Amino acid sequence: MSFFGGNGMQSQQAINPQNIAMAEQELEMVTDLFNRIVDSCYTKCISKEYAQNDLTQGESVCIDRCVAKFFDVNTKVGEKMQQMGQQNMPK
Amino acid sequence: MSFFGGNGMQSQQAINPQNIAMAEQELEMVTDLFNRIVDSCYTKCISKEYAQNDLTQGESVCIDRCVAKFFDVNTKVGEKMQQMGQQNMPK
Amino acid sequence: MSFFGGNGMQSQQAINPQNIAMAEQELEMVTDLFNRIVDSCYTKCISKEYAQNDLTQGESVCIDRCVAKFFDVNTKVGEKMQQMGQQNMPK
Amino acid sequence: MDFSRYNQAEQAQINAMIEHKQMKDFLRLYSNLVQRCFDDCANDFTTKSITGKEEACINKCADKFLKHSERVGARFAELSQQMAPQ
Amino acid sequence: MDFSRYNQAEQAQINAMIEHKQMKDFLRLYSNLVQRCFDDCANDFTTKSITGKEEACINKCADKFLKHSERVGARFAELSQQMAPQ
Amino acid sequence: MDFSRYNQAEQAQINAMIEHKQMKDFLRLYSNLVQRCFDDCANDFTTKSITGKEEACINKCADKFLKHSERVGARFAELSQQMAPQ
Repeated sequence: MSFFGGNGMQSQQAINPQNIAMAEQELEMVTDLFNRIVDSCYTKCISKEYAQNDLTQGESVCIDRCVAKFFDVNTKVGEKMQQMGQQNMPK
Repeated sequence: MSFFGGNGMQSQQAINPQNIAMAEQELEMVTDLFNRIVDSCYTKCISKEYAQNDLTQGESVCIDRCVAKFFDVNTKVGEKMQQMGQQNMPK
Repeated sequence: MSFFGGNGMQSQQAINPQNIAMAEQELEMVTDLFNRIVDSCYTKCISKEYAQNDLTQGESVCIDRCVAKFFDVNTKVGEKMQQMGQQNMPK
Repeated sequence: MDFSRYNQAEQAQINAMIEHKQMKDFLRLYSNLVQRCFDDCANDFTTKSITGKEEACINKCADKFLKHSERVGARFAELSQQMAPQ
Repeated sequence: MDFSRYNQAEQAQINAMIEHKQMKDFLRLYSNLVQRCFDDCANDFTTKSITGKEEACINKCADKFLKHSERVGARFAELSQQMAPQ
Repeated sequence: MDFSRYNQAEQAQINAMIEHKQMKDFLRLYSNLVQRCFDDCANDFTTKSITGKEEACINKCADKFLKHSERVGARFAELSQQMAPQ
């Protein structure tokens, strides 16, 4: 949809498709990370008994720590993989 | 592939890309719903012992009810979310 | 990105979009198969105690057999479905 | 799904999209079936070819999975139709 | 995410992309919620309509899931901001 | 996969596609690894930083996961080659 209806300001600037692709990948990664955290922390923290509509105090605290830990693990694994600089995919 | 080889009738009508995008999203949602029902109802209804090639009477009845219930839940949750009209995504 | 910056050789040959679509689908299927094997064989073969950094002898042998079996099952199911030639999707 | 509100050119493009999607869905169904039947049936890793027992299990699993998908598809179509006028 | 290094034309296109993605993410959240609450709450297949007990469970599950997603989103935003300058 | 039946212009486009896909697959492998090792190793939510025990577990899990993927990749390549002429 962004191909149609540009305004005057836009028409004076060139769009570099590589910048758009990079932004798309960044967006994709952030969304994927968010979705995985939602999944994992729901499984770790939320009681399946569904006794009330609100998060309990324990669940809330667990979520906060769970998100922080997931970020931590994400960073640590990223550092580790950068060290190794290896690739493990089928060609 | 639909960009190539239009016939005479088509060339007289304008294609509104927003209509195509809407149809695509509708298709996506219906397929996603179907796939999720296949997964959930398989887990709920099919015995993992695999004693014969056909669905048992019990499995068949379970599938019918399971699909109906999933539709029900889908509708109820949709109504609930419309009431709340809230959005829970990272910006 | 392949739309930009063609060289002389390319400009003399026509690109058939159907060939590209077929190659894309083949690539998609191979990657999907690989990812599913990684997932299933990790669950079947890797001990969750994480006692050391290397794969044990037992884990390595299990992975080799698991990949071979998955290929086997993939082929057998493919033959079976070709025999039946049936389709099970919502229209 | 009812796309009759769109013009013919749009409907032609939507139909091409649906066809493409059906192919993808069929492949997804197939690889789902393979993974599920493998996970449920392959449990003996002392051999690298599937055993007779595993093969029998996979055959039944594949048949059940397809019949299950078919039945879900039939109910799904009925219920979608019922909800359409709302 | 900081896209200020891009020019205005690029940012306009990126914003359109973000908007489109938010719509898709919302639909994904919705169908995840439905499946999870169905899986956790629907266990009685002697009837084809949901029972009162199941409906109560689904209501609580849906509320918890949304509040959970919201809380994760808030923490996620904070932590992303903290990491940005690094 | 053998794309030699396509012309050079098509092959160039297919190669660009493969390169793009490899990048995506690498990111997918990475985020799968993070989630799996988190799920298997992080179990103590009395603290918000990972404990020494959890970190050791994650290190071993990450190593195993990568070696596992590498080994699956090697077997996968061999078996794909064997099946190609059929």
